[in-house]
Amino acid sequence: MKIKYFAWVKDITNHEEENINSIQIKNLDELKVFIIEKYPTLKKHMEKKILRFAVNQEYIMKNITLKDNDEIAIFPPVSGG
Amino acid sequence: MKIKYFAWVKDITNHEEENINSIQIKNLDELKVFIIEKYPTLKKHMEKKILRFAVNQEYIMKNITLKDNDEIAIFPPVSGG
Amino acid sequence: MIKIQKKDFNSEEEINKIKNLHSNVGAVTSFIGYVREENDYKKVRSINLEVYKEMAYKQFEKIISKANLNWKLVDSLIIHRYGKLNVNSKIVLVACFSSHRKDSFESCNFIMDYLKKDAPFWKNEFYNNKNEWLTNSN
Amino acid sequence: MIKIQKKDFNSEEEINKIKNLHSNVGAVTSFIGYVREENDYKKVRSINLEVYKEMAYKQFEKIISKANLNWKLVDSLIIHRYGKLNVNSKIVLVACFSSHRKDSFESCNFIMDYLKKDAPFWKNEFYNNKNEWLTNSN
Repeated sequence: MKIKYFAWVKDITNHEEENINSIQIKNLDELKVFIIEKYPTLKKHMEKKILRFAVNQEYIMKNITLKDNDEIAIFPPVSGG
Repeated sequence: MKIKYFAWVKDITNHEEENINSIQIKNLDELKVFIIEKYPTLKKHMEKKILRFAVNQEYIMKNITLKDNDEIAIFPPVSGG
Repeated sequence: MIKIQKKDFNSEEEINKIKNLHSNVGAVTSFIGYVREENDYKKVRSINLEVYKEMAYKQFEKIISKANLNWKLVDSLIIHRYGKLNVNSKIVLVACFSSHRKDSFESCNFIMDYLKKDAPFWKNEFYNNKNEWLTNSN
Repeated sequence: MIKIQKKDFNSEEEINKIKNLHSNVGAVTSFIGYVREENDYKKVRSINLEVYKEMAYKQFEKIISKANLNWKLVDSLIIHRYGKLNVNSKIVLVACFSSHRKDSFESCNFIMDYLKKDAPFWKNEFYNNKNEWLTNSN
């Protein structure tokens, strides 16, 4: 699956996007655990529920199953307009 | 005093404006009586309270004293915008 | 700024002229009114918009003062046309300039409410073979 | 119509392009957002506006559909810029086209509400000697 990062989340990961393929990541909660392990700085933001998640360009608030070709985005609250 | 007419009121009076100088017209109510006598067609509109009055470019709802140099406008409900 | 004019206007240019004066403007809400092709199931060809100009200026100034009492406005603009206007022509532009969105939205709506109700303009609609004054009552 | 672009836009031209398609449009309410010079008591020089483009298109389409369910709209337009924007630059234009005023006003406000809350754009403000990501919380 393709993971995209935006704004200061991208500054932390140092990647705009990356492909993650692990048979251990079957849903969004498992992806979050994986991300925190890879980028420990994101842990406190994840815990404070500051981060937003989108799967295939739709906001996702709860845990959902992820498929291989899904595009998951992780970003801070938006500030457009 | 100067009297101005707009929209279909002007079509009835056939004047855009006229000067009326009568010592008998000391307030707006007396002017209305004078106007109805001069233009009987306006009577029914006056009675139905369809007409609007402005004195010196301000809407006037009640009877007020008129002075020689006042500008009085008589017109139907507006439809701008 | 208040303009009562026969000629058309370019809303981008008119808004820019005012925006360029103020670096603290973050929000501009504007309303443009047009002559519609159909009104009350009748096909309109054009309108003639009559105005009581001196009173319109005075009333527009008053309503802008009222808007400034109720909202934090940096600036405001009313352009109202009069005379013969064909279908699809612009009739009016109201634009409200503020730091934040809410003030510009609410004040623009407020000014339009007033304008529709009290601004001394009268529409004479021309159809194929007749014309008719529009009024709220009557 | 939805446009997500780096370049500036001319609101008169963009609105005319859509207005010209519809003779039943009597009302256009539009909102323009600008980069302000001062934010939170800090002097802003420019912003860099980052976007998640594919998601922004999808979300804008969704909100326009929602607006169409709630109001009688003839057409609508969202233009949102991204990239480096200096102070006083336009950021966004939302314009709602309808026969009557109320529909255009309320839907324009509704779309802006949504856009501020959910559209995937992030502002990085540049001051004299540092820069800072803006977020609602954090």
